Amino acid sequence: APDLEAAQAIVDEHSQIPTFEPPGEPFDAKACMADKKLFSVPTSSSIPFVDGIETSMEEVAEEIGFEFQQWKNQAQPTQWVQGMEFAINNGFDGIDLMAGIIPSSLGPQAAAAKAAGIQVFATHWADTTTPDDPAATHSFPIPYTRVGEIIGAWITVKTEGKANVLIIGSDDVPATTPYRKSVQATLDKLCDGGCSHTYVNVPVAEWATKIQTNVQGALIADPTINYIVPIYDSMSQFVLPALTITGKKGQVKIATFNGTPFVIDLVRQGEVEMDIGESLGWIARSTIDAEMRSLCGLDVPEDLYVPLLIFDKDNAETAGVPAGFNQGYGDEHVSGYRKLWGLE
Amino acid sequence: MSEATATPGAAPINWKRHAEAYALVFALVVLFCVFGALKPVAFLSWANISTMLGSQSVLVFLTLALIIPLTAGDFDLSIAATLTLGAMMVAVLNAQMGVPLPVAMVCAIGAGAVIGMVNAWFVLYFRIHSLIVTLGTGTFINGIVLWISGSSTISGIDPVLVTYVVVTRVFGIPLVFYYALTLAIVLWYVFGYTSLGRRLLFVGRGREVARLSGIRVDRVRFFCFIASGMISATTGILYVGTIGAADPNSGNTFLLPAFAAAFLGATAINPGRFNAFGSLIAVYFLVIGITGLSMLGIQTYVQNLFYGGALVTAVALSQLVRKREAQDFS
Amino acid sequence: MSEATATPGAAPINWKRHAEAYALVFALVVLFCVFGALKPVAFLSWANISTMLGSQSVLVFLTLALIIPLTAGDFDLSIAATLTLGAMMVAVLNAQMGVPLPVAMVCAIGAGAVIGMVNAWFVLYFRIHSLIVTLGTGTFINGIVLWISGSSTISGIDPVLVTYVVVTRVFGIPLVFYYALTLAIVLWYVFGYTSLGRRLLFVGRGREVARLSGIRVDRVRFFCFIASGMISATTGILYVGTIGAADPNSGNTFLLPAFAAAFLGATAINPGRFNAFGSLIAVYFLVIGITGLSMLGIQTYVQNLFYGGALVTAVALSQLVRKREAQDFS
Amino acid sequence: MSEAFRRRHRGDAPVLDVRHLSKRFGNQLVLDDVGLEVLPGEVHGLLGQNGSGKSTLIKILAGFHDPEPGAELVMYGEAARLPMPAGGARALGIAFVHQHLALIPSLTVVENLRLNDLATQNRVAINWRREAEKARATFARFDLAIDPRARIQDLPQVERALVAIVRAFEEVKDATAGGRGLLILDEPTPFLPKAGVEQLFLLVKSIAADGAGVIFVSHDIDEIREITDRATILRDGKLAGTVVSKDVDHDGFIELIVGRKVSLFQSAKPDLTARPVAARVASLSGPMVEDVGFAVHEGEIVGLTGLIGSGADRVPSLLYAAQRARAGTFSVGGTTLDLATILPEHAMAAGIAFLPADRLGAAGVGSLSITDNISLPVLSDFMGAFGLSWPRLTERARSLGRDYEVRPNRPELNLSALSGGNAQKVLLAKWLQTEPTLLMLDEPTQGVDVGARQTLFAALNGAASKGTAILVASTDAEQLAQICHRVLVFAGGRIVDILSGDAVTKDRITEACLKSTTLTALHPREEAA
Ligand SMILES: Nc1ncnc2c1ncn2[C@@H]1O[C@H](COP(=O)(O)OP(=O)(O)OP(=O)(O)O)[C@@H](O)[C@H]1O
Ligand SMILES: Nc1ncnc2c1ncn2[C@@H]1O[C@H](COP(=O)(O)OP(=O)(O)OP(=O)(O)O)[C@@H](O)[C@H]1O
Ligand SMILES: [Mg+2]
Ligand SMILES: [Mg+2]
Repeated sequence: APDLEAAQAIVDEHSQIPTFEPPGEPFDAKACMADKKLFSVPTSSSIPFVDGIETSMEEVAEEIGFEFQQWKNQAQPTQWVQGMEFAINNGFDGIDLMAGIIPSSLGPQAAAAKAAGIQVFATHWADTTTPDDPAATHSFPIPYTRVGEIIGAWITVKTEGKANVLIIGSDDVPATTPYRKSVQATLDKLCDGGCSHTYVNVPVAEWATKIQTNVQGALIADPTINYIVPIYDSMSQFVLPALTITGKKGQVKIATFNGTPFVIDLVRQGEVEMDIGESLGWIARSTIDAEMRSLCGLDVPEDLYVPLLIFDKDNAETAGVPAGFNQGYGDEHVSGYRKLWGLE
Repeated sequence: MSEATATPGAAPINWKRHAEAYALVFALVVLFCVFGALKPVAFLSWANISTMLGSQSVLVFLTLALIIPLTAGDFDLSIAATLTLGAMMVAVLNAQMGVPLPVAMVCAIGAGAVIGMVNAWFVLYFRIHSLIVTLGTGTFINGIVLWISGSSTISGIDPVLVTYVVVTRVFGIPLVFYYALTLAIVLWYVFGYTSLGRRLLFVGRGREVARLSGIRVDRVRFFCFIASGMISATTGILYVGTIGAADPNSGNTFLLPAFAAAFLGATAINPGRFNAFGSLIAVYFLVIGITGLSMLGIQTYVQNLFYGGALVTAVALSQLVRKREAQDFS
Repeated sequence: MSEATATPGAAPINWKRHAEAYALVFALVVLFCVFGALKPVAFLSWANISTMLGSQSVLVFLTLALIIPLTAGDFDLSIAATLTLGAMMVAVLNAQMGVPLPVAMVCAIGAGAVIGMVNAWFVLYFRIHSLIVTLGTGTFINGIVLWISGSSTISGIDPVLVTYVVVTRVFGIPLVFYYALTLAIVLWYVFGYTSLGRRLLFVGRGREVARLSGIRVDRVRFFCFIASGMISATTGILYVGTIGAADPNSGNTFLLPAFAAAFLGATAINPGRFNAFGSLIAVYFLVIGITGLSMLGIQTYVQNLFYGGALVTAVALSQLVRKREAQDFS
Repeated sequence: MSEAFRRRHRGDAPVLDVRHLSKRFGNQLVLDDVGLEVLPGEVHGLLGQNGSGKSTLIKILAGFHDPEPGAELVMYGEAARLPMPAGGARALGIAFVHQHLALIPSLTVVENLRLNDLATQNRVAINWRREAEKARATFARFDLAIDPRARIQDLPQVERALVAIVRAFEEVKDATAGGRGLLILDEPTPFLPKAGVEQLFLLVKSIAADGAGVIFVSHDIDEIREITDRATILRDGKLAGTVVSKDVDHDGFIELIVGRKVSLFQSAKPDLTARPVAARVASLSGPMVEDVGFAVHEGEIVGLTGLIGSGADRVPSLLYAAQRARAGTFSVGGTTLDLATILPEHAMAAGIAFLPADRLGAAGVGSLSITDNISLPVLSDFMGAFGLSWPRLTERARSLGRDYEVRPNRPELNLSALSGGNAQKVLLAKWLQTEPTLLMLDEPTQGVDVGARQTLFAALNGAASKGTAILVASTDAEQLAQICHRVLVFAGGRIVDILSGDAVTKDRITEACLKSTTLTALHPREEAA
């Protein structure tokens, strides 16, 4: 029989505004970072979420008082290469590869940076279960498997353990595989055999051309599908028209992850059932914190502390109307980190 | 004179010509039957057929926008960016700034016209190859889209648009299909049965001949660019209506499929010429394959293999029917 | 007879011709100076210059691959997919299957040759327009890449490759730049000073005339496709060598830039013809702008605006110098 | 038979001996078991109506077309391969001036001059400066001032032809030095003025005197009789016979070519200048034309002629704004047009029609059907309730094809599938059906065979008798003499002579042209010295 209680517990845990948990000892960030320079290469500056983290990091760095530079790019590996070399040539102390760049996919540049005494960080890039990338000095993953558990639990609760789930992922994003396996495993475990699931892999570059047709095909071929999990929430915009056009709107629910504002808007409007969000200000601070600790020679945390919060019809408004990246998660982290860094 | 020449209507049916014109239609039917046999219940359902017809109407629209300048001998690589801009303008104006939908739509189509004019100006005044101009303007427009959208997806568009695009149905097929069909009929008529259409064709095939036959070649090309810009922007509006949101990137992925459909379509119905119904058939030929494969639950990379393979194979077969006579679009 | 005709070397320098040939070089220098003034320390450093030269050599290579079939009058839209396949084959064979690097490289280049043959076969045997064939094969190859890679990025390639591509430097510039330069010199020489190069041009500009003159037109086009396939695959190997890994998507983003550089390059050095050094200049003209903007930390959409705007403006200016004479590449 | 020809080469193996040559295009047998033999030192004419297979035969020798199996080729007594391998013709010492010249317009003169060299030899260190100097020197020997770095498309048609001719002569001269050589000229003369033709003939004779064979294709029977020793005639792809040129008179040739007796068209030459003026040109100036003024009357056919560079051929295109004039006015019907500003559509609206010389470049679109081409100017007449009526359009094209004897009369064929002469009939029909006030033609019978010419002339005369005024720019004195009421002779861009009435004869026109200025073209310095 489905374990609805366990499922409900997971859901409840992530339905509350997160609390601040210090990732380590307090330290004097201002003093130790005074002569240090940090460089950040995001996977793409045209992704608002990513660019938002960068901007937030820039503000935090200014608050603490050290030099921070981001390398604006459009997701071209050759641009990342240029950024890395720029950092190496201009005396930076640390390079942050942010939001999905695989350090060993820039192996030569990472090696050159390390050889020049520069620390290379991979942040917000993979799951906590993914082995650390040897090309990076430190890897700071986030808990995608936990995201998978939350989604699995949510669906179990909502369907009382009788779900037929279509999962759509992109295997070209490193976090995908552990994350979607976690969704599948959670469904298997909590539903106790009452849930079935199919997985479709659509590479990021083909979202616009393939998600809609594949969802349509799957819905028509298997009319019992009642949940769709686009594992990154920006996919939902291609799932929704498939629901509209096959007349499944309202019957088939969408549960997803990322907290992208327009999707939270869709949650508020009832088009998407739930979206798990991660606060961008929280990510920026925990990233800077981990990197400062490494640059200052302190103990570094294993992973980033990125609290996950479920947005559904009831709390979607807390993210703002229209929704923002950083609203609805409370502001404990702001003062929490300030205290931790000795700024107040 | 002999009776035979006097009554041309009595000429025997030209089978070769028909085989050539309908080879792609035949391939489409065969493909349909194959998937129908493999997945009889799901694939042959009216729900599936109407879904296929409705969901790719946007691509049909964009392909139709493209064949206008192609017929007049110009490439337009900016169509996909224009689509995206049209979509984004409607979203920004309507959802973010509260401008009423009709006004937002007029603005978007106007922007498409402006893009057409800019393309035409560079091509016709500076005499630059259309490929390079539209490659450049397309990239530039992408920049504008990223700018006005703040790189993010914008939803919250007046639901009336969605209602009139995909929600309302006739015979179970969303309205957008009928819009695409209407545009195809209009282009078929204009290309085939008006002197305007003839002029386009002559401009595309022989600029100097056209000029000396009293056609204002530059004016015709100018209006072709404007038409493709306006139809592309309209396609953007329909895209928003299909998806209910506008994002700054996904429209660009339609560029190569539109070219594929335009060139594949030029092997059907009126072989050797870009034509409206050929384009329509080409889009649905490719869609049937993709849909069938996804229903069978086959890995998505197989869809790429099908898409590329079917495109080339279909054209190769139609070339065999034509005895491999060289394709000449200019 | 007369002195004047006997000594044509004494002809006055043709300033207009030079202005036309070097307009883009001039624009490049101006752009360089502008960014140098804005970011004197970082931008004007030798480290930055060598980084720019090294990191975009891959695009130079791909553009050079492209101008070969373009000169012979054929489009090749499959170059970017071939690049990706070449990169992925080296990664899969070497990193995953443990095949020695040289063998993996030979396999990748061989695959490029096969792709060229397939393209050539469809274009030449079935007489299909090259645009549609290579659009189809490109999509097909993308499917193969997704298949062999399992859609994921593959790293762990023999570091020797990286050593010989970007780690080893001469005058601070990675070796890959010298490879690109060498290929440019070879193509410059072949296009300009050998009868083979002229035959390419004859085939591109006048197929019938070339055939009447005893050129085996189909054979020339065949080898052009093979050359572009092989060079594209080699570019893939260099791409792996530059970043130390292969991913199934990013290679495709080089397609439009390569076309932009090829056409922009055709306005420089040897205006009106696709040429190697023009392509080189064009790539670096665009790269300087993008790099400068990245350094200034300006919003990324400005990169698109620059890219599109600079492309069209540069060509428009060179057209003004040419008194707006129509561009004719066929 | 010419004495020199018989004396020098009796018993030598023929330069070229080709037998059982057949060629099929689709289901049409274009050449049917044709044979041709050319002796050393012989100038051999190749004659036949449009579409009879002359160019096809030549293109087979060039390796462009493959003949049907069974063909044999013997050169200098040795069997040679057929189908001709790529570059094989050049190796055998054959040089061509093809009917369409085989130049690449977007490339430079020097590249085109070296085209065949580069096509067949592997060279790895081409010094373009030296090549340009060599080209300049070559042109200088022919007394030509053509810039080797100019592009072919920027040259006038005459100079383009000269480039192709010079190229072939240089190639065959090299080959003849090695004891072998065959020069094939496929209709080289339509592009040349009379003086140029004479110089060409001098050159041809000097090449033949060196022992090379020459194949000469022309529709001009006087030329054939003047230059050739023997002639082979093709009729509908079959061999109609080989004759010794001196033994056959003008009418005899025509009968051999056409297969029946043909009466040459000859219009009466009344003075029509008293009729109302249909069009008046005043102070026209433009490229190569200075301050030209004249009038054309209703029903009058006026010829415009002159030597190379006289500007006569520019007048129609300037009047139609195909090229931009500097100044001038043009009154047609009631309207007066300012030639410095008009566009072709204005000229068309005023009732002017223009048929340019460049048949498939400017006059018609080869990749579109005959119906498409023919219907372009009259589409508005065929608008029914549901738009264009294709059955009526096709019927119109078919009936025009019948009237103008287009063969084959299949309106659905692409224009490029017609032979040159038949394409010309289609294009003439295209414009005559509009019943223009003024029809202007540039070289209307270039490359058109003697039979088809009479059809075209009759059509022109028919239009004139209905009141259409016609301007014909041509360097062909014979044709002008056949159809014109008046002829305006140009030199240096101005009208220098006007012939009318009985003065409009071939000889008087030729004489007037030559008298107008001294002009050198294609004149090898060695010969002159
Ligand atoms: N591409 C083609 N397809 C089909 N038929 C063709 C094609 N080209 C030529 N023909 C046919 O072959 C015949 C001969 O044409 P060709 O051009 O050889 O004539 P020609 O002797 O050069 O005539 P002209 O003197 O008028 O140029 C014509 O009847 C024409 O209809
Ligand atoms: N490529 C082709 N395809 C089909 N038919 C062709 C082709 N080329 C020539 N023909 C046909 O072959 C026939 C012979 O043409 P060819 O050009 O040899 O005639 P020609 O004697 O040179 O005529 P002209 O005096 O007009 O030059 C014509 O009927 C022509 O239409
Ligand atoms: Mg001929
Ligand atoms: Mg001919």
